[in-house]
Amino acid sequence: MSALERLAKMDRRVMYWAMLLLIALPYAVPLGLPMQISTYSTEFKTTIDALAPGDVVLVSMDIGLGSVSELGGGIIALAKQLSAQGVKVVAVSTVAEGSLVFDQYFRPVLTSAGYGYGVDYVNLGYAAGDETMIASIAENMREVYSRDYAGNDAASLPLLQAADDYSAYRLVVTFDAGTATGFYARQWQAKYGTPVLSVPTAVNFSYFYPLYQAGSVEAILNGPRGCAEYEQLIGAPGLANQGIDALSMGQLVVIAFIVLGNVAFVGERLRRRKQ
Amino acid sequence: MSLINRREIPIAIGVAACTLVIASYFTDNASLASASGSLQLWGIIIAGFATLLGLFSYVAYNGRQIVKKRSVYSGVAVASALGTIAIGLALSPSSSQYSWLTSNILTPLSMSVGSFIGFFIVSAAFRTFRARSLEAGIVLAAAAMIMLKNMPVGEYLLPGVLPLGNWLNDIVSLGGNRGFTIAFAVGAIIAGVRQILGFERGRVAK
Amino acid sequence: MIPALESWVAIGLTVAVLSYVLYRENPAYRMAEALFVGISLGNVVVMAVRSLQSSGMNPLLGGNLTLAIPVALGLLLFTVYSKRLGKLSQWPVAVMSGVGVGLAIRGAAHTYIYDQIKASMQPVIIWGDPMATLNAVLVLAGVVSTLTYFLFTVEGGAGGARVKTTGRYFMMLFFGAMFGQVAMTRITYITGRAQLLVQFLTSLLT
Amino acid sequence: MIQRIGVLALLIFILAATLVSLYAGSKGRYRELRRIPGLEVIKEAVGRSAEMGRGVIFSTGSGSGGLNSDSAPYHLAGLNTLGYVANLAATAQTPLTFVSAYPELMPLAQDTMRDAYTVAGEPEAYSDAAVQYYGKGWGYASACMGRMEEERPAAALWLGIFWSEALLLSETGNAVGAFQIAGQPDSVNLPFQIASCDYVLIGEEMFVTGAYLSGDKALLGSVFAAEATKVLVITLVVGGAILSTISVAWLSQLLIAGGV
Repeated sequence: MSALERLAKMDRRVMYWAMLLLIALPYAVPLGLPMQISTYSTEFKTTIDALAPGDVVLVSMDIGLGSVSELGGGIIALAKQLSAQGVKVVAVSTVAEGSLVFDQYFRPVLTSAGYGYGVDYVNLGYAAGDETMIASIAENMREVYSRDYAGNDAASLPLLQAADDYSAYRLVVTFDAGTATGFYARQWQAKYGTPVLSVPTAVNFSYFYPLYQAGSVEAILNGPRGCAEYEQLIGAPGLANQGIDALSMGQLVVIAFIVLGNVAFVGERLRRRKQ
Repeated sequence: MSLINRREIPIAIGVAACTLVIASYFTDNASLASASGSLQLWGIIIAGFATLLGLFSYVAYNGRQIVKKRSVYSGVAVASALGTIAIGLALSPSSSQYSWLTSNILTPLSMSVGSFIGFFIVSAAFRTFRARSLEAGIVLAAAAMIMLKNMPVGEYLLPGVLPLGNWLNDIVSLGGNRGFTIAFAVGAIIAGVRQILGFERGRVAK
Repeated sequence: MIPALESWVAIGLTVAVLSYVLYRENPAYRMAEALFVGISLGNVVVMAVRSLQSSGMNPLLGGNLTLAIPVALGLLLFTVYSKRLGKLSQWPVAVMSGVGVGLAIRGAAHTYIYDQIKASMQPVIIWGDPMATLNAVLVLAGVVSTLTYFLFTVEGGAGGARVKTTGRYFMMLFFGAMFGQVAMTRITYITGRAQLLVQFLTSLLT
Repeated sequence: MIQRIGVLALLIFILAATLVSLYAGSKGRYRELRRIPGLEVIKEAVGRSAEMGRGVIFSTGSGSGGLNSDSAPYHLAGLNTLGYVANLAATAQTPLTFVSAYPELMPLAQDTMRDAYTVAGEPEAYSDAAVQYYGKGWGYASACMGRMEEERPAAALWLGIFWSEALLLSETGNAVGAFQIAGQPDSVNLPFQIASCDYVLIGEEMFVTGAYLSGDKALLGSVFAAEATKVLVITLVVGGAILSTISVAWLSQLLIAGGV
């Protein structure tokens, strides 16, 4: 078997080891690669800047724990900006693990900024039904959530009493690994005009780009890169910036093996034509 | 044929529910909106019961594996499911025990299985992205271009890749995106009508 | 500095799962897989039951008697196990698919067809701006040729075939760009694990 | 008071075209479909798995939700093809396993497979255990991977809606040597199935499966409604573009007003 044939039939594990080691490198030795800020991120930050103290926003945690490695930096950055501006937060989720993500990443920033539970922020947790649920809470929040995530009755949460339907919310921010952005665009923005901001995983950025272009989505961040730019815009580089360098290494490995795959393929075809 | 087995009844239920949900979207009539809202709420409630049905089937299947094949893994699969349910319902999901379970066992497992997807991208791309035809070449070139665009270091490897990549992503692929989206949406609506009217399922098996 | 119990558990589970791709299938991986499937199903059941209580049972017991209907329909699902009554389980399923197909039809018609048509009606020639004109032509050509590709019963002779092939190339370009964009997300699933492993090793060594 | 009148008009056009063409089709008036490679090879794939004495695995994916979400038509389209595949598997006497990510799909899948095995004359070959449920998302994908490692199926059909689980399923299917056919409308994850499966049904191609495989006249007739709608969209898009080029804005104004 010629060298090229062996290259073409390379064992998968060689690629997987190369991927893991090169991605781990920036975490061991910080690379600090430079980055240009895109207009999407600047527009996202200025939209949040416009919020006044006392305004209420709906934060929809529609990502599982698996997506935190991508959007964790963005979650923490949004919590920092909202708490710095005294904006009140009501959190919901269309994903079973979403309420855990809120508790582990969003809540600590709020509590360290002195936010009181039930008055300044509420975590209502997960409710099944996807688009059904999102359509229902716009009309009547307490019909779907008679209790919050921790089991406290709705009556004991003053913030939930005040913010019972769409009219109480200045805007919606969804951290989205699925189609929640589409649900909110249809059931909140199209129906009631409430601006929808989306922080999709990079996967979903192109998926929702037509909605952003058509005006159904107000502002959008481009996955982990958008979160890293947003971190720099609010002057708090953290989880996302560290992840971006590791991400660059990962994508370089993919491109390298695509090139290798083609070298093997083209080389083999030339060799066979010569025989 | 007794009332129970008549196919027309589930079809009638489906048509009624579907028509009501659609109609409420096109009128601002309050009673229609609340009827559609409560119908969607019914969907949530039935989904809850369906999950219990799914749990029985899961326990039954794994139970058979334990008996027939002495499978330790099926034992762990059943025990961990029932254990999670016991803690989650008896102590509520926000209890410290449940959040310890989810953040220290479920999260690492979930993220590690998720990382397979990143690894599998390399082996799939290596095997398939070979310039064997113009079409395969287009997919390969577009993928590589966008990956370079999304990397801060990409701008230094290939100057101008950011504007070019944004142009490819926002303009050139927009036409294909829209055409594909419109086509599948048309297909989904018509297939939805066939499915609700009961035209589809029984026929293909003949 | 000896890391806490939680990080030993997280590392142990991560290594057991990653051993499947970095080495091969083995008992440690099979055990971690059984644990993951069990706990994640348990979590789904807990969330479904909580949602069933908060949207269904509590309001029903609190006097909203119309909710007896979805609860009854939900119980009908369990007739699936009986030969004689089995078809009754189609009734609650029909409510769900009626709601789902209704949501799909109204959503697809508005967001995925109507809004896309509206957004595509841009001027094709922008006087004095050749680049914007090229972009407009590219988007329009992409939409029209991709839609033509999906005409299943219209051949259109040689010309039609060429438009369809162009449509297929536009779509492949869109899928390639999507692959590149999505790869970024998928690779972040690995970066999370790599970060955990590096942090664990450094905490052991320092 | 009617709202979103423009969207309603579009929807009424599609629904009317569908009902008329279903009726016309059942009376024999329909057009033949062009060849769709992905659907031609389904029979081959099941045959191959029978020769190799290895089974077939089929799933409609996890995607964004189950039957009470807007993913319902995709799961139902996948279940529709399950009937045809179950018929082939019963005749070829090769084991067929259906894994569902949503419990409400199980009664439909069991009903479809029971009918198909009966029609193929093998009612006793079917057992309810062939339809399994392991939750959704990555938990479901991990269970499917385990089943494929254990049973090493020779054919895998992923027809429905798949999100990030798509590559978990199809790259494992490739590793165990399965012949894979995928089909789904989700443009985010379809590229990964294109990269790791042998054949892929692109978007709307999966919705003509029933008509293509069964040759049922009414279903073939209803394809005309999709063709008519796409021609209407092309006309509106091209017409709108030309009109707005010569700055005649009434058509786009009309559509904007109709969308609110």
